[in-house]
Amino acid sequence: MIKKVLVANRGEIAIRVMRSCREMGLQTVAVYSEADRKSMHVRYADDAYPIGPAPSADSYLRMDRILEAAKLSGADAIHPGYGFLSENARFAELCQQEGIIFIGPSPYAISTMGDKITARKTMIAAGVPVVPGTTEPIRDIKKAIQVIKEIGLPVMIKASAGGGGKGMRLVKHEEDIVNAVSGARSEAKSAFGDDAVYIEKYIQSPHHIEFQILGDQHGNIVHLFERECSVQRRHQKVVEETPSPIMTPKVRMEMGAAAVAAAKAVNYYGAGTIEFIVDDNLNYYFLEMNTRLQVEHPITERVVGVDLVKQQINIANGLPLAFKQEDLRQFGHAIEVRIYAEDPDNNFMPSPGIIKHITEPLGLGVRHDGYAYVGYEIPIYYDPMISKLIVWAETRQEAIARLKRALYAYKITGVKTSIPYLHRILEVPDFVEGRYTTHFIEENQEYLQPRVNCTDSCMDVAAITAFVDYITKLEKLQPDKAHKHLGNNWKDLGRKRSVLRY
Amino acid sequence: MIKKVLVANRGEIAIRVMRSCREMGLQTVAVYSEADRKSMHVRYADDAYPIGPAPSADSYLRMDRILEAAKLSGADAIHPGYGFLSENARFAELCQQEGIIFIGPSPYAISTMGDKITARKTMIAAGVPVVPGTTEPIRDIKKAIQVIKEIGLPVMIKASAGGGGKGMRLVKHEEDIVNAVSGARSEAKSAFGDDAVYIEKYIQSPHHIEFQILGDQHGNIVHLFERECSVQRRHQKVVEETPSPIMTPKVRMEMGAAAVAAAKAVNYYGAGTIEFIVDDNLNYYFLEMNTRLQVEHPITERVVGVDLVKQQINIANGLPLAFKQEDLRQFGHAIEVRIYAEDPDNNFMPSPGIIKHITEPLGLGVRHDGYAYVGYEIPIYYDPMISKLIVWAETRQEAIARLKRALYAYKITGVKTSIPYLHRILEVPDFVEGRYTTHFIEENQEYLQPRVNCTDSCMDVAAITAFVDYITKLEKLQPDKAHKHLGNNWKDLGRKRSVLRY
Amino acid sequence: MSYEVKINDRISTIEVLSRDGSAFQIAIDKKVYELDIAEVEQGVYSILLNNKSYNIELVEGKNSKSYTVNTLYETFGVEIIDAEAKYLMSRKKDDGEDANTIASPMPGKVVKILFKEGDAVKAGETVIVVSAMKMESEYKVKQDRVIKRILVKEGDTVNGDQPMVIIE
Amino acid sequence: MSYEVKINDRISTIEVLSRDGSAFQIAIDKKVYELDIAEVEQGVYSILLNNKSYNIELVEGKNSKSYTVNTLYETFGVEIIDAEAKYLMSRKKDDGEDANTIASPMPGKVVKILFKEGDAVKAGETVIVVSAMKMESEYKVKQDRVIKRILVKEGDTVNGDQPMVIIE
Repeated sequence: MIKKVLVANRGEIAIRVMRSCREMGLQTVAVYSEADRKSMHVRYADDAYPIGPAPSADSYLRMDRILEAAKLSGADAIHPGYGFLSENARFAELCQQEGIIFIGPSPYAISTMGDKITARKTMIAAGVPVVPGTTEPIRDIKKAIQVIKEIGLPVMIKASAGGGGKGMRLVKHEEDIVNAVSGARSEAKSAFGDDAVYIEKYIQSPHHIEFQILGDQHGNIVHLFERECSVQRRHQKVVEETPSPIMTPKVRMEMGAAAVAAAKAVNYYGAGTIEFIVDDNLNYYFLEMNTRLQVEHPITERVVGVDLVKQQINIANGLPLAFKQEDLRQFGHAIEVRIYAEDPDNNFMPSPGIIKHITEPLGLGVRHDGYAYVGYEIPIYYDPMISKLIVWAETRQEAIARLKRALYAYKITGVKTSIPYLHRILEVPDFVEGRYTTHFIEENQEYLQPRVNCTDSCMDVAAITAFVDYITKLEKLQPDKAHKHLGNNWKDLGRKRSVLRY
Repeated sequence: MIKKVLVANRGEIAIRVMRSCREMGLQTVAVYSEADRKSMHVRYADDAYPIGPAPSADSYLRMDRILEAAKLSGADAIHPGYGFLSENARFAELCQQEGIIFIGPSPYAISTMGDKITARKTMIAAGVPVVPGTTEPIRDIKKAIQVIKEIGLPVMIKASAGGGGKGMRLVKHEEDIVNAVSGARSEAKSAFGDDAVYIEKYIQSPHHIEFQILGDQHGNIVHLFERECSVQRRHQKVVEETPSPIMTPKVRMEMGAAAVAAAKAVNYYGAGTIEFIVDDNLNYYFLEMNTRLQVEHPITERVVGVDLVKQQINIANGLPLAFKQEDLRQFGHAIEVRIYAEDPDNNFMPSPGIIKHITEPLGLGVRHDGYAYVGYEIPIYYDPMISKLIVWAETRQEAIARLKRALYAYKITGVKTSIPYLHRILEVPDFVEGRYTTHFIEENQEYLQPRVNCTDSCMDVAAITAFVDYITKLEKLQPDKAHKHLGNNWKDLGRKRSVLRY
Repeated sequence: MSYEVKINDRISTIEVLSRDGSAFQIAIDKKVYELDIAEVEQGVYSILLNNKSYNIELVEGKNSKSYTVNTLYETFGVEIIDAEAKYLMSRKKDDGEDANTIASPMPGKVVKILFKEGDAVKAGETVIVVSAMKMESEYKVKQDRVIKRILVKEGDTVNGDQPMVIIE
Repeated sequence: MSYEVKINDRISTIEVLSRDGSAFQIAIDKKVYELDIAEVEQGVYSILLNNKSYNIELVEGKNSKSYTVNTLYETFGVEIIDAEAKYLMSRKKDDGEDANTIASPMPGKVVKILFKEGDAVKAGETVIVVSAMKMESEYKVKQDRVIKRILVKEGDTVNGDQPMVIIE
């Protein structure tokens, strides 16, 4: 049985994994780059080993150094978190070779699912629906027309050699097919020197819905229902929720079964996620599998009542799953938002810096997974995510109200954060009503603009506060000058002012 | 419908109530004493009104000033929290007279349940079991023997005029009755000049178990199951959990029905708690009713999935309960501990002071309800509770592990806290095994003593850290002197040291 | 004595009329406010104005007279203008030196410098690329310019607002 | 140069042998430690010793040489002893002045003073009652004493360790 776990990661996920280890009575080992000596995961762990300079390639991606730290520390298992080496089949293999348990799936499952074409073929063989389309380039107009009729309209025609939208055509009506194919081919020819095209079913109003699965090493696989992740900015998830507001019990059952079938097709064990693209009519297609813990796993934990990291460790220990599909159910509604160190009012420019204050949102139904603390400098080298805020309530409506309440109380100064932007998302009618697709953010730009709620008097209060702070500083530095300027009552300031200094 | 709520309280409960108000879209009004200008509830509320000097009698108990603040602010309802005016029938009445909704039960229910003798009589009439015993003083030995035989051994004989253990006798065996009664009477005579005694059933291995109830203004009353509160120090609850480790489904159903009957007997509406004393054989007796929200209400919220403050507000609005008894169930296990500003290693001496750092425990299954912040001075005038830590997990064992993990990461400096003491409680075998009574703390003094885990090298590390801090300060003040003492490498300090200053 | 303050682009005069402990009477552009002002954490103020509770966070800017002020949903730039600031402001208008400097608004790492000192750069060309948190930003010139001095080299870590290239 | 430190009741000599950035070599009573010492928050240190991670919190005591040190589960008193401290320590032993002062270890409010200056007090009698956080503490004398001076009055708020009554 595992006794000591090295967490080959940093930030909130390293701490989240260590927390479950601690609850299980396992020792924890942190690894850290030169930029992370003061990072919370180093402070939280039992042991800590430096593994190189700040850039990830020189530290968190250095398999050799991580394995060396594992050996020096006596760790018998490695948890990769997400990102970094978590979907690296070679690393999983190396762990095996060194006799260290990799807390994750088999190298075979990682590499099969890691290659999109192999994954697609495997899914087709397993009977899991994939987005209909050609897998071979088409150079012949008749062939193209035949394929389009097979797939059914609407379709997207894409240049084989393409990119950047060149040579792309959306076809909705039968009478446009010939023109569109010709147009795409000639545009592709002139842009890339190759007129070959692909044809793919065009998914209108696409939703990104994924299913959490857990499999043990004895062939048992269950799903833990769906997560709705359609609120995305530049393919980055921003808000996730479960259950999905568009899901029906029938489709949930079908998709869950498809997710389990997908995992079975690669003899999957560990925690994993099957991502689907779903249209407004709840037709669903396999998109890809993530062979690791997801950033948004906490919403599933809350609604299903299962600690996914503990399950990962139990599975890695060779234990059979403690529950069957029929034991699992969804209770209430959970939403997660990701707090980034970025400036949403300035083109989402990253905003690294020193945290000056932090007031964390607390209370009923609020989970907060973060790693920043007052005085911590968010480094420039890694992902700008500071924390995740997860709320639960009995209903979706109450969960949104709770999330707004939590964001209201969540204060971070020193760096800009996405908190005001998240606030705005929660007030967009399409979000409130639960009818949104992956186009949500681009379609709601207007709602997502910073709003000026501030009256003149609110501006005045801001100015007054800065002014009072300034004259207070001035008085400290030049007591005589300050007194002279500020009249008789000013002296009281010195006497009565804050006893909070320490 | 209520639009604006004045919270006639301070500390964590004021904020907890305001959070639910905010989620419901209600405006909030804080009231504060002179000692509380910087308290978090003033910062969190929409409006804030001063109500007098620091002592409670001059501020938080001043009904006139609180009602005046309600009128000035336009609040249409007052939530009393717990403590202060929460069980004051006169205040509830005054609110009624002023046309302000009191978020709580009727003045009649408060006063009936507030008087122990009336409450006991009301419960007997309603068929709710009470601790068997005499209600009239006994001066005659034959009468005493007769009563004891009716009640059944063991019994406790107590001096009517008594106190401080004088004139008390525990009788376990029939042959000791006469001696015990005579002894108690003569001791009572000499101590208090009155030889009258009471006789009460002695509850061996007593457990304090309470039931949460909710009633609406239409006569519907449900219970939300039990809370086990037997871990007490000087009658102060320290740890609470639900479900109770000694409860059975059958007794739970019976006690729940008794709790509902108790509430029905006073036409109760609002949230309330029926406290029972329970022996090892699960015989249960009504102890008293708390006609308000309890400190430990969050464990019920977590396991049953209901926001009790929102329910209180809905009830005050005259809405019917949204659920029936059969809709409610318990899911998993929750434990709460109370964090006090006190020194557990020095006779629990209160420890007011300024909070210098706070690291709040976060992550899966952890709820934290507090009000302190860095720089806040915990005042000397009020209850020393800083916060409540509530954890949930699927099982009791996992909940204990999670609570230990959360306490491990919970750091407060500047004041002493009960955190180390709570740690020790969680490791006492009687607690771990779930077999404990209200005698738990006195019976486990040995386990609860501060332990010295520290090796010599751990002491050395403590000394070294203080020393390095000292020489660093020294170097700042007297750069030349420091350099002289500390050799060549010392200069690097200035260059490389913390960039965290701001 | 009254001061001037610049709030975003608005310039106002501000004066403390009286104070008693934390109770202030302050005039801003002749409008008089009575407020209770308490610093609760370092740089965090609790303000009560007509019994409304405001929470204001101050972050000091490049000097002690310049602040970023966060209210609940908004952020303002506030500058206290005294004689020194007035002088600097007037000077700034004259020589427009800032426009001749390329600086990154955030800390980051210099990934690439595409020109060397003395090179001529065409309008719209990228001069320097800075990376922070997995995102690269390209800094371009808007008109044809000449690189006067390059103050950093590839691989350097730069602070926010640190000048990297001077152009003429 | 080496210092003396008092940890609870143990007195040790301590010396920095070398340092390089945050890496220290420190000898304590001739035992040599190699540690990485980083102040992460004000007064909070992260220490790595043989790759073990320690979190140490320092709370400054009555002067800059005296600390309360919190490790995970324990609390130590640490004092840095220099010439000045040594002198004070030797003096303290001689006159034993502390024992002649009644002070509350915590902040609170004086509820009752039962004697006045010049009164004789019997061993075990309560001299003064202080309340804090709903709890009253009685301060008694252990031997027969005389009240020399009373420095506070009923209703006063006192700080932790503030002398309230001087006895002889």
